[in-house]
Amino acid sequence: MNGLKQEQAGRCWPEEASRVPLWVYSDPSVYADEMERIFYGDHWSYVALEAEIPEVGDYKTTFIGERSVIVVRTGDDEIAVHENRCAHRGARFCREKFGKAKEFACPYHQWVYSLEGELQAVPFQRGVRRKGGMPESFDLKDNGLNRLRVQCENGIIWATFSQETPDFKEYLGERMYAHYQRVYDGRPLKVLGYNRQHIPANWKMMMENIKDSYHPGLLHVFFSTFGLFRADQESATELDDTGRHGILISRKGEQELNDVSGSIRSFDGDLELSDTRLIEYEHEWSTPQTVGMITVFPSAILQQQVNSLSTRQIIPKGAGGFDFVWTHFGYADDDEEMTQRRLLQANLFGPAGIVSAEDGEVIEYCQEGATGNASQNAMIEMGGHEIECTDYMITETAIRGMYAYYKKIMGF
Amino acid sequence: MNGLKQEQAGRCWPEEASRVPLWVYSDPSVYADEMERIFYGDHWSYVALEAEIPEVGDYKTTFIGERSVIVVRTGDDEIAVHENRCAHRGARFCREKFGKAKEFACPYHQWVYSLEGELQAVPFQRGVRRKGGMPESFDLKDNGLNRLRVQCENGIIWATFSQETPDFKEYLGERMYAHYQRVYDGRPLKVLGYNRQHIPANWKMMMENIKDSYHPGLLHVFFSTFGLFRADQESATELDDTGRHGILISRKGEQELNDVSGSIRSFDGDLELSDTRLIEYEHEWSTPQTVGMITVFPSAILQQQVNSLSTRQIIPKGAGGFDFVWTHFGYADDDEEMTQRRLLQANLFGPAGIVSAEDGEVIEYCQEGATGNASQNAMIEMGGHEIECTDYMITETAIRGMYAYYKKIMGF
Amino acid sequence: MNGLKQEQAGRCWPEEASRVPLWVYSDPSVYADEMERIFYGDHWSYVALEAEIPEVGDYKTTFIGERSVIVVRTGDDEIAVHENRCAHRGARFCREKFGKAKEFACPYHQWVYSLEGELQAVPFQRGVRRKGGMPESFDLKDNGLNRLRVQCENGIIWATFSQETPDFKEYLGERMYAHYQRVYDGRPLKVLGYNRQHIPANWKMMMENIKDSYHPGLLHVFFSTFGLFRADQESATELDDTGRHGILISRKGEQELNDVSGSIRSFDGDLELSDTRLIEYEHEWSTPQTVGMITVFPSAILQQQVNSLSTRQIIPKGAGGFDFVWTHFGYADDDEEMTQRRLLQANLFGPAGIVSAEDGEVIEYCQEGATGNASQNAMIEMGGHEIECTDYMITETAIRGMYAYYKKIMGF
Amino acid sequence: MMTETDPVSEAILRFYHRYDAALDDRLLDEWPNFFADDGLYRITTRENWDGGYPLSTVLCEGVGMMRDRAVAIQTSMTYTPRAYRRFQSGTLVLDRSGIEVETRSNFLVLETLPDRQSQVAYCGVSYDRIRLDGPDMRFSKRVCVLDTEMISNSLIYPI
Amino acid sequence: MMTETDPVSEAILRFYHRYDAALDDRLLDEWPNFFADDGLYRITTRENWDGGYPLSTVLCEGVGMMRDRAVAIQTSMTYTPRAYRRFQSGTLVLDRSGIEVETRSNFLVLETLPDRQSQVAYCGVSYDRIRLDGPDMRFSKRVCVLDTEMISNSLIYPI
Amino acid sequence: MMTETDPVSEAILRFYHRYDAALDDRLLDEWPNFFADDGLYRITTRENWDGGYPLSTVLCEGVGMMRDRAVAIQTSMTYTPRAYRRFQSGTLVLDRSGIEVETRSNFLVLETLPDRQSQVAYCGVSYDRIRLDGPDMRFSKRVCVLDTEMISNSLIYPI
Ligand code: FES
Ligand code: FES
Ligand code: FES
Ligand SMILES: [Fe+3]
Ligand SMILES: [Fe+3]
Ligand SMILES: [Fe+3]
Repeated sequence: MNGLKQEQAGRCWPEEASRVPLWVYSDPSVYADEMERIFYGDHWSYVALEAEIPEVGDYKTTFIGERSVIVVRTGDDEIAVHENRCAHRGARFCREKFGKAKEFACPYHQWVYSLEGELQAVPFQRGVRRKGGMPESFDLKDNGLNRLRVQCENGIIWATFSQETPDFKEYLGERMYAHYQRVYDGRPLKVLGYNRQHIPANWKMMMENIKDSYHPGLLHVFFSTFGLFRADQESATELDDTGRHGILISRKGEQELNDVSGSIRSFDGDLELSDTRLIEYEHEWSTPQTVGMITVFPSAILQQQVNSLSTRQIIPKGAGGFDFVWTHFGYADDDEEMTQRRLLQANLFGPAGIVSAEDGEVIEYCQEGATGNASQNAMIEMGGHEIECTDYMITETAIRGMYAYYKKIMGF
Repeated sequence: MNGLKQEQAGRCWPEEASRVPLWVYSDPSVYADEMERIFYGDHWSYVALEAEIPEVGDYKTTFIGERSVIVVRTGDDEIAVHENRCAHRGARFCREKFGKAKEFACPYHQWVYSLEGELQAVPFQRGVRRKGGMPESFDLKDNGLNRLRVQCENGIIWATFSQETPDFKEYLGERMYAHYQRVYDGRPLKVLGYNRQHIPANWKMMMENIKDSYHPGLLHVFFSTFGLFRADQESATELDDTGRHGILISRKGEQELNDVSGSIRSFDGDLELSDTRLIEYEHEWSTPQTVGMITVFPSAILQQQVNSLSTRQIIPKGAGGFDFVWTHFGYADDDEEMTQRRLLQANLFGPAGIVSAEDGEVIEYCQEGATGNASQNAMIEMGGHEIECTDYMITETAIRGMYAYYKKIMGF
Repeated sequence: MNGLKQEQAGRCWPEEASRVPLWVYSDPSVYADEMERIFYGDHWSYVALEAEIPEVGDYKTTFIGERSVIVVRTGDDEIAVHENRCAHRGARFCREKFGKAKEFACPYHQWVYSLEGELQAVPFQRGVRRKGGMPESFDLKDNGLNRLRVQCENGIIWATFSQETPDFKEYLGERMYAHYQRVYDGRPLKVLGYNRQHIPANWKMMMENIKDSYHPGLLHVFFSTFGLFRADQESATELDDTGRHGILISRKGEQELNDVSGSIRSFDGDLELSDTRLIEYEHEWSTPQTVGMITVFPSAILQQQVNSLSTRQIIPKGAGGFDFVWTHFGYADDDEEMTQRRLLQANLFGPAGIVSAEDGEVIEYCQEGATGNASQNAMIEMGGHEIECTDYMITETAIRGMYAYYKKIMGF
Repeated sequence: MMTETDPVSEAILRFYHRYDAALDDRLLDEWPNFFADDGLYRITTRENWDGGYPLSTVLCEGVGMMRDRAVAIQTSMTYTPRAYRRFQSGTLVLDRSGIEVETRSNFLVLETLPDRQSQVAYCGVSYDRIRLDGPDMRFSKRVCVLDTEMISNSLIYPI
Repeated sequence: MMTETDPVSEAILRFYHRYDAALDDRLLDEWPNFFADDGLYRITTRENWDGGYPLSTVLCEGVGMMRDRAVAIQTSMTYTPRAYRRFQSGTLVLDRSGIEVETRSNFLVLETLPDRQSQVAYCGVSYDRIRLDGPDMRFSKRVCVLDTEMISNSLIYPI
Repeated sequence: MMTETDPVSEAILRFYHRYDAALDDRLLDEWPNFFADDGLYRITTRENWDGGYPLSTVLCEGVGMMRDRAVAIQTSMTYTPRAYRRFQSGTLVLDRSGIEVETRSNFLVLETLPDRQSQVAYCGVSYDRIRLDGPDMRFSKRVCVLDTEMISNSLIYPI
């Protein structure tokens, strides 16, 4: 959309540095444009863990933007991703979250597709007893499912609608890809389970939240008090060269009163856990970081918090809300004790997470704050106006990075 | 709307033959336009059976498009249809689905209308003790209810907002009217009861579904298996000359494996009913057809399936959904056995119908498939590209007919 | 919006006198414009009774239009009203309806505001151990909460977003202010409790309803029968000079059949109360009126009905609905008997009020009647076409007054 | 741990179920008959209850006021026809003193409006006193405290 | 005051709870086993019930028809997978004649569709006859009258 | 037909009702007192339960973890204030072995947020073990399996 049209729509990107106009969170036409330019554009979206569909014919349905897709292990043990939309009259035919299939049949008229998405049969294609049927020009080969490009990277399956999206490694950038390989090092993963929540806030607010290294040690009493994430700890915020992806890194400290923790209102020196298993970290990776939160624009969050591992997927549902899908996992060779540790630490995360429930709540507060205030701005100048990698957490640099990229691809 | 505006709105009717653009199912401005051009335009809408309001003063409320209307038997034993909207400040004053009245009073200020819709009294029209009241210019005669044109045809009451809509017989066309007279032959009808369901799909999808002679023998296992509707049976699809109305005709076969049934995935030779009363047809009309499904554009479906008779009315509720009202009936002189038969066969229909529940479900799938894909098309080329009457069911000709007409009146 | 744009949007104000076009009730762009021009424009909105926040630090949250605001008694025992939106990333941070605070802290990053709305502290404003923090240019003083103008008038707190809104007394006009001072005479008030209801009708319909002196003696059987409000009683309808504010005045009569009551369909001479305490009036003000219903445009209704006192606040929620908040109160020095009387008479009001429930219902009927009929008009010509103060109730003059003003400020 | 509570008899539950059935069937003339002559009926909200505000959404002091309201609902009031469906759970006997028991119960009322799907209309807790003497049980007090502070337009029938 | 009612035994409630549990678990093959061989099962709406219309939304005369429907639901019908969760309240014994009791109960069914929040699907009242002879209780009749006249798309499982 | 079940005593129902009342009243300090010291509390979803995934939405091994969560909810966590209202139906005793009974029950939780109408928040089935020895009953295990896989933002209070 060009500048003139933007202005007609009453939308102006603020001139002031490090500001986000609040209309990006609620305008339905901006949202519709995001679907096209971002979710169906030149970006990779998280769709599954390979471990979720271990055998040929195993499939999973999920969403990219508002489009339903099927992720399936095909006959030659490869991964395919198809749009879940019948070539005939467009039915979203596959209704199960997970399943095993030899082929896909749309129930309406039983057009049958192979696992590879090819249309294999149209009932009565040649009519019945010489009457009816599809025209001569109709070719099964031209009417398969819309097949997306797929890339599997050390256990995660990524998909894109676009032919232009660069190779995933290049997409992520070298710096981010190195971080990616820390948890996703090629070892087989094991799914521990799912959590799903609908958050009544614009999808970008969740990306901001995870890129926001300034908030965890302030909002989350459990983090600040028990030193899971606090400003006096070793930490870093890194971005890829485009600014769209990022990682927050931190290393667990203690529940100690010092110059930093003393200045945090939410720090509670007296808070004591009856059972400390919730926050006990067991060293398991090469580097000592206890937090590594990667954001892969536009819709994936890759969580390492203590020993709790999960992917979090954003599924936008209109400008004002998104579904948030958590897939908790471990390594296939985890022993019972490590599995139990991950399961207990999961208490901190998800919709009932002692920590994460707070993130869903505060971004709802922000969405509400944007209501009736489309002409106001959010301020993202903590740490200055630069977009850069930092070795500290008191910064909103990663948010600035995302919006610099966003502004560009959206044409604002 | 002219072509230029259409393009500005990003709407283009596909050049390819036998395609429906998916934006017709979800665009709110298309929907608003449909209300004006179709539902409030030169078309007849189903509003009631005469049997529902047998006595003077009996009334029923229902909808045409989004407007509430009152269908009432007036003092001279005629049928009138009024918009349910007070001439004063517009209250939808009549709140009962069915009732008996001598007159209609709006509760807000008790303006009173006769059964014929004439404004009879305005409280304090001349003020009180010489103060207040309506201006001299106000005339009761100019402020009646908005009265629609009405036509009763062999038991069904049709109404239209427009003065231009042709006589119902002409509207239906000779061919369709002949079919209409088969079930609606002038014998008095008897209401057996109602079913109501809200289907989250565009209203046109239900019209397509009923016009779609290709699907019943594939989607509905009960139809294909027990031969209630299957491609090897005698059948026909007919349209009126405009293409907007249609009928599917078929004749019950058996649960036999043959060249056709053998090629239907949903045919189940082993399926056996514990109680066959559900599907036993008793001959009762002049012609042997066991299925006669008439669509009267835009909102009525007249069902004969085995001995089960119903009218089905479409009440659009936004682009993404509609209420679907089933009125089951028999003939006033049905004996107990026939009534019981109709009541048992009703198990196949309605929101819990072993057959019809599936239709509501699959069109929901289609509506979902249209989400996020406004620029894609549905394909309706089964049976070729012609719009014509056929003596077979493997065709989407009646759907093509409807959209040819739709495209024209919508100006696309 | 200029005339040309109006027409493009298909909106035309009717040429006929005393008509309201139905699109004012449902068009979302009209609604958005109303928020800016009316609710955030040069108008005073009701926000609280002083008695609700008696002590320093006591606060209440409420809404003006769609914006949440905090009403707080500040350190110097004054009243301040702030927008409930954090200056940082816009969180609607205050989540309690009522509370007591020394300061306000946004939970997301714990920015702290004084009761006066000044930003007092930004955690790690200067970074941590020389890293991060806000840029030099950032000044706490520039980043307080958005503080509204406030005016307290004899117990009620009014607020406005605009600097241009005239002083409250001038805003109300001399005539209305005199009426205002009858109940709000400076005596301290005592809150008795709250009722809240969501009414699915456009916010203006509630203003119309209260300004409509024609309806109470017709719609409300309790009013017409027991003479609480009936056309044969002494009454008056007054407006301010702009037409936007109004008052209905009336004086209780008896359950007597006369020339007027005999012509009211809802009058029921036989209706007898088992317990008459519901409607027994005890004289308590200087003038004998038993009804005084003041509308303060755009969102406040000040009720005296018999001895029942309440404020009613309109909180718009989209074009099709609003929240309606009732604050019942008495005087601080009421004796137990008077309090009990007010509590019993409250049975007539609120969402379960024998009288008021009917108002919520009928304006829902009107909202429904406006659906699908944007090009139709409501008629408001009872009492003629003049906008004037009258000494009778059979008139819609106060509604005409409001729409004359509305049309002007909306630029229609 | 929360104070011990007394057993809840089948007869008490049956009394509640008959009350709910009568109201679900909209037998409003029956409604006052479930109360002692000087019985108190109130609906209020958690906001008023917790805040100590005396206001009620519905207040009937004695069966006379209940009868007046029942008559108004049935003969004079204007409202869209609707069905309420009542559910009760968690009934506890909090106290048993002489001829009365004091109970608390959770209630849920579903509302069905024409052409609409059924929806949660009200939920909350009722604090009641039931008089056991006489041939039938009767409420001497029933106070329904709504969680549902924001009423969907109008509350017509008693709970 | 509403006609006196008989006590409701724990065994009757347990019968209902087992019925609900079996259906909540989608053990549709078990469903007909809760009925006498000539048992009648109906779902209808308040509109049909009050209006005296004989139409049912679901009608099974005898367990054969129940089995046919159970098979159709489990093997042939096309619908989005879903969970129903059943709640019952207000059970009253209206009559007790020889080997049968006649009851009424309120029911509430919550539906959970994929990626959706749970929602009220149906509520209403059931009028049942339960046969007490034989080793197990059995319904000789179960008529579910829905308040919910406007069904959210399709009603798949029995209530 | 579903396996026979044992009678459900009034005392067991009363235990559940006291549990629900304590939580409805947000007496979170009371919550762990309804559990044996080594009691297990879990909330999970039907998806995880049926799929055999061990993940919980809430997992407390022993009352210590319950206390920690109760403290967090009451003193440290940030969330919009809300009311939960609990309903239970269909309680069955599945097994009775020595000092414990094993039960299943349907639960429904309604949530009321400020300025919003009450809505269905969660429903599902709980599989519990209740220890009967000692002066009070205690849960040795309570596993709440949510039908409601899609949580409306956050789940704050226990069920
Ligand atoms: S829509 Fe899928 S086969 Fe027809
Ligand atoms: S709106 Fe109908 S009489 Fe006034
Ligand atoms: S949004 Fe309020 S402190 Fe950051
Ligand atoms: Fe966080
Ligand atoms: Fe069909
Ligand atoms: Fe009124």
